[in-house]
Amino acid sequence: MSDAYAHPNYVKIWYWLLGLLALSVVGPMLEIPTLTIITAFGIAIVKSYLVAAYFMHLKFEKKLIWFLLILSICLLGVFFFGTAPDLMMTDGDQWIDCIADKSCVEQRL
Amino acid sequence: MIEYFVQSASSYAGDIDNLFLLITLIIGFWFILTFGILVYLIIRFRRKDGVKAKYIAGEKHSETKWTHYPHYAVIAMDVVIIAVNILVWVNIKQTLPPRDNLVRVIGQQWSWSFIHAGPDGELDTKDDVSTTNDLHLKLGETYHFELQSRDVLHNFAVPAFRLRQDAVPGRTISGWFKPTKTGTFDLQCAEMCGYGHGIMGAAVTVHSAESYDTTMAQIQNGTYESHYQKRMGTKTDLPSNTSQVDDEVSFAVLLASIF
Amino acid sequence: MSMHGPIATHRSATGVPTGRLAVWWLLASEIFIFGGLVTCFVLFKLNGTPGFEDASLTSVAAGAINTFVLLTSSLSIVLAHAAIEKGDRVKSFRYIWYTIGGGVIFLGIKTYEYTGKIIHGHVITENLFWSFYYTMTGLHALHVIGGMVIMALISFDIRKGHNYQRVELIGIYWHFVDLVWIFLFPLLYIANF
Amino acid sequence: MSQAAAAVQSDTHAEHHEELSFLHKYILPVDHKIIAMQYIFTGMIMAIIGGYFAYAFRMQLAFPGELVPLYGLVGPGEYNMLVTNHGTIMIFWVAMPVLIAGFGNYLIPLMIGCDDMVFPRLNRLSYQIFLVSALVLIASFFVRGGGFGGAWTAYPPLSSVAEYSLTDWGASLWVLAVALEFVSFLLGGINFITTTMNARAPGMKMMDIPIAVWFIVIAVILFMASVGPLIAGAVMLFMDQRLGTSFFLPSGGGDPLLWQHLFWFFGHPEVYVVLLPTMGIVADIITVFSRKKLFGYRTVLYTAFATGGLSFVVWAHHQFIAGIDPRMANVFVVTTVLISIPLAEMMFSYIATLYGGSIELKTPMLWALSFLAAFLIGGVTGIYLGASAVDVYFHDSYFVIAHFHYTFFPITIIGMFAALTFWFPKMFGRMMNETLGKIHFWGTFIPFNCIFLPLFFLGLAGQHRRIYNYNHFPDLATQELQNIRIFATVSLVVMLIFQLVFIYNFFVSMFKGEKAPNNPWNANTLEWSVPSPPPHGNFKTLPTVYRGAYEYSVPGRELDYWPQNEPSEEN
Repeated sequence: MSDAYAHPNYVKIWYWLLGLLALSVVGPMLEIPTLTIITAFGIAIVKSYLVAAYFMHLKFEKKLIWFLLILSICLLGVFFFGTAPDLMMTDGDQWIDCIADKSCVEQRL
Repeated sequence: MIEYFVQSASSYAGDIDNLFLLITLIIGFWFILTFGILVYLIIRFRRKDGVKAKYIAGEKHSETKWTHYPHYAVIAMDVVIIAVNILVWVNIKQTLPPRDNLVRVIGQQWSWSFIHAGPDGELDTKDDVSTTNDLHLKLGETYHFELQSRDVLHNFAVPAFRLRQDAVPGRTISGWFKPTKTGTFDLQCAEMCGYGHGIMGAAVTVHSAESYDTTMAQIQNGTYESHYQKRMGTKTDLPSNTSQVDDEVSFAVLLASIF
Repeated sequence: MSMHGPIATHRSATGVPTGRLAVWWLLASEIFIFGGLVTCFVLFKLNGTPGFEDASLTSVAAGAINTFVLLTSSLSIVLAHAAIEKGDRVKSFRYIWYTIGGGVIFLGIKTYEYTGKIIHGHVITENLFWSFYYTMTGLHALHVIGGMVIMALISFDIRKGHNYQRVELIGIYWHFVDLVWIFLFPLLYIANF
Repeated sequence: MSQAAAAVQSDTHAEHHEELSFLHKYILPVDHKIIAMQYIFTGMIMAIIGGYFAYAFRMQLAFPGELVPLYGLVGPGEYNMLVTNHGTIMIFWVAMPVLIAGFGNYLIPLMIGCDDMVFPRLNRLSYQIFLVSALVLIASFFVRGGGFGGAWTAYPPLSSVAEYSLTDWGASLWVLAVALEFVSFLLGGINFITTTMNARAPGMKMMDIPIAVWFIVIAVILFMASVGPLIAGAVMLFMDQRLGTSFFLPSGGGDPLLWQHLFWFFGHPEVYVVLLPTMGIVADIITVFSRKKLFGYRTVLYTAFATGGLSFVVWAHHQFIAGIDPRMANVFVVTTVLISIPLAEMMFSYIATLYGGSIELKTPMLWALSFLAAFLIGGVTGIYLGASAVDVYFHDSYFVIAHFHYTFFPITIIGMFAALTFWFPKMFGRMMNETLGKIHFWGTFIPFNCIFLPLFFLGLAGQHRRIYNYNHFPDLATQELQNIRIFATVSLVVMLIFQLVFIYNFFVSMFKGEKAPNNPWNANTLEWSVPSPPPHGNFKTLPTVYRGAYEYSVPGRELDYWPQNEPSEEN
């Protein structure tokens, strides 16, 4: 069951990953919020691409697998955008803890 | 069709009933058509000796049109339903008309508290009137409600108003209704809320202006007799046990009660 | 490779070997499990839920070292795979155990972090951020432990000389665990805006 | 793979291994057929428990406060526990194991022409996890405080705080059982998908796969793609219960609506997860008994894809009035009503299949046709609930109950009987008794309608769900409505009694029935080309496939069927 593809130079990919890791740690130290988001998550995406494409051999894998993974992430996006309008509207300030509030405990059967 | 079972006592009850009727007509048509064809085909094409079934792949246009054309008609009717539905929905849930009065509804395990805004029309002022399990409303006024829950999810449901809204702990949900008929109606909790969910009811009484004022005065001077208690008192021994249910309920009566 | 198991296992109508296809499906479902948690976390964070500013209390250094450890262990498991494809059992065995060693270091640092946080009173019930912190890293750590156990089993298997393809499969899984960490790291450690 | 399994299975397929001990054949099997039986029998036992629960709470509704024969007194807490676990059991422990895991296991390897699932031992493991989950659920009924009573949707905070639900461990065990069950089906699902993708018989192209297999696989993919967030949610809920976190508690910054989204993001595709296998099974049955090629194989398949895809964007229609943003509701109305389009097309194709056929009303065909008729009612009444404005009135009313029982009952019970009666000869090598089968059919189908049609009218009357005694609601405590309730309950009892006919028929036919030939229904698919019951390893020589699954009544052929593995004559 040996697949005929040449192994990429894994150590080189690893150097790239370490470099990106260093960048993502250094980026936030500049304390620019936008830059933090870009370095933190942009680099996470680049890193994950490198790992997926080379270490996981996705680059040499059938398109089917790409389709599968991208579809999963798209569905998560659907979930995010369907849920976001509701969770972003929380008030939270009208809350009374019923267990602490004796008057409504007495109402119980 | 819904009015036959439940009175319609709010301004938008009619809209919902009409939408229900529209959908009934549309899907009734489809249901009878499809069901009729299904039954017809089963009877028409029962196995007969020597008759071989046709070979139809259902891939050519001349064949698929028999499923595609009805299918386009389904799409057209879907669009009608969606359009009418959104009109009604925007009216009853999405927009709040200017209010005449305000009431806060608080659900908790397992009772309802109502805070009526009083003459000044504002909550959290001195003239607020609080009641438990008794909601009093003035005929023809547009009410806004602030719905809250103290513990778990509840649902503020008044079938006669065609009104249902979940009460979610941690948030205040606003909505509106406008009673158009006097009388006393059931208020239910229509969301599972634990052990006592089955008894979590209340009474909604819609008053004329004078009767409303007398009731409010009674509540404030302590001479008020709960409408909810009164209603429950007269109903406690309804078909609560089998002895009360007529033993000779005939099949015909049962059927008649359905239709 | 010796043929055992049903014939079905050795068919490959898609062109992807069955084991690898199954691992990809497993990972697709894992994406939803971790993705669900991450989505909830992001929703609460964007909503400005109180407590999420505690992200600044997590130790970036510890997180960065852990990222480094996991990236390196990913390298060693992929090298183990490359070695076994050349038939070098001994080298592959050694690389697999380097990877397990990486997992041990990772868990060690994790334990150190947890201890420090709990001593400072940041327990799981303190607020929503810490609930998510412990849930997400805990679930991730469970995956690390599971991966290490399976890897150990496989390492003895290949030393005996069978099931070589499993090195690749556990490798893909391990990289996925690494990938999850790559996203948890900025979420829980860096992005304290 | 262990040495033992390797030794057992490495030899060629011509020789079979009859020497397997009882323990390895029936208790710890790797054979997909035995595992399928395990799923089906476990599912049927759970169905009996679920039916018993339904009996108990329906009796309470019809005769409130009376002792229920064979059960006892149903109090409010117990009533909640009964409805909650009735729902949970019927969906997660009956529909899923019987339709997907049971028939999926049985049919997939046989229908695609291979000797077993690709991972037989993973298959066994997923059944074992499933069994544990069932035991955990049953155990939850007996802990202090009783079983969980917060509805099968388990909305927090009721489900997450013991002080609210009053079922401390009942709720936790419930969540645990559901989570275990999900894990079991995830593992099983991976097995199903890879088997179908990779292990098809040579010559079997994508469009030659029987619809039943296609639909089971699509269902499993839907399940795998939707269940992940809910597994995460179950972990969060469990931590809320046991560790006191507040993912879903507003007091700690959490949000109860988050669970609703997580739940329904899974819960709605779940409807199609159980629907599609039955749809597939029905497609196979109606083609066999009308001797017709399936009308528009590709169309049917694409409508299933469309339904599956759309099912991911409709979930919030369960929450129209749950406090979600009203503007979002409009989006979900559009998607929800649109889902009627592929389903209508699928339905039309099934009905068109009957046209020009030679319909033989054997018991499986009766079940399949009654599925179409009953599901039609379930489908069209869904339009009411998908329209948000009408849902304002019907949410959590008996209309909803009637609607989803008109979908789930046909899917689960009718689909199960259709499949069981159809494949019974293959499974046990004996024919079922037709007369008893028909008595059972009419004795189930007529009372089924008598139970659930009246509930539509109760819903119209504004009767809300999960209430143990309607006397507390004066508008609902009228004699007329009570008569309807009694009528539904009596119908239920009649239906349950008729199930005894099935149980008798099932077990007597299993041992004493007429011996079944290989292909009693003259069907095309590969499972009918092997002996009944199929031996371990299924096929003597693994088949090659030459044509699609539905080549019935091909012009110019003497026989009106043409098995998939029969080489064409012209070569």
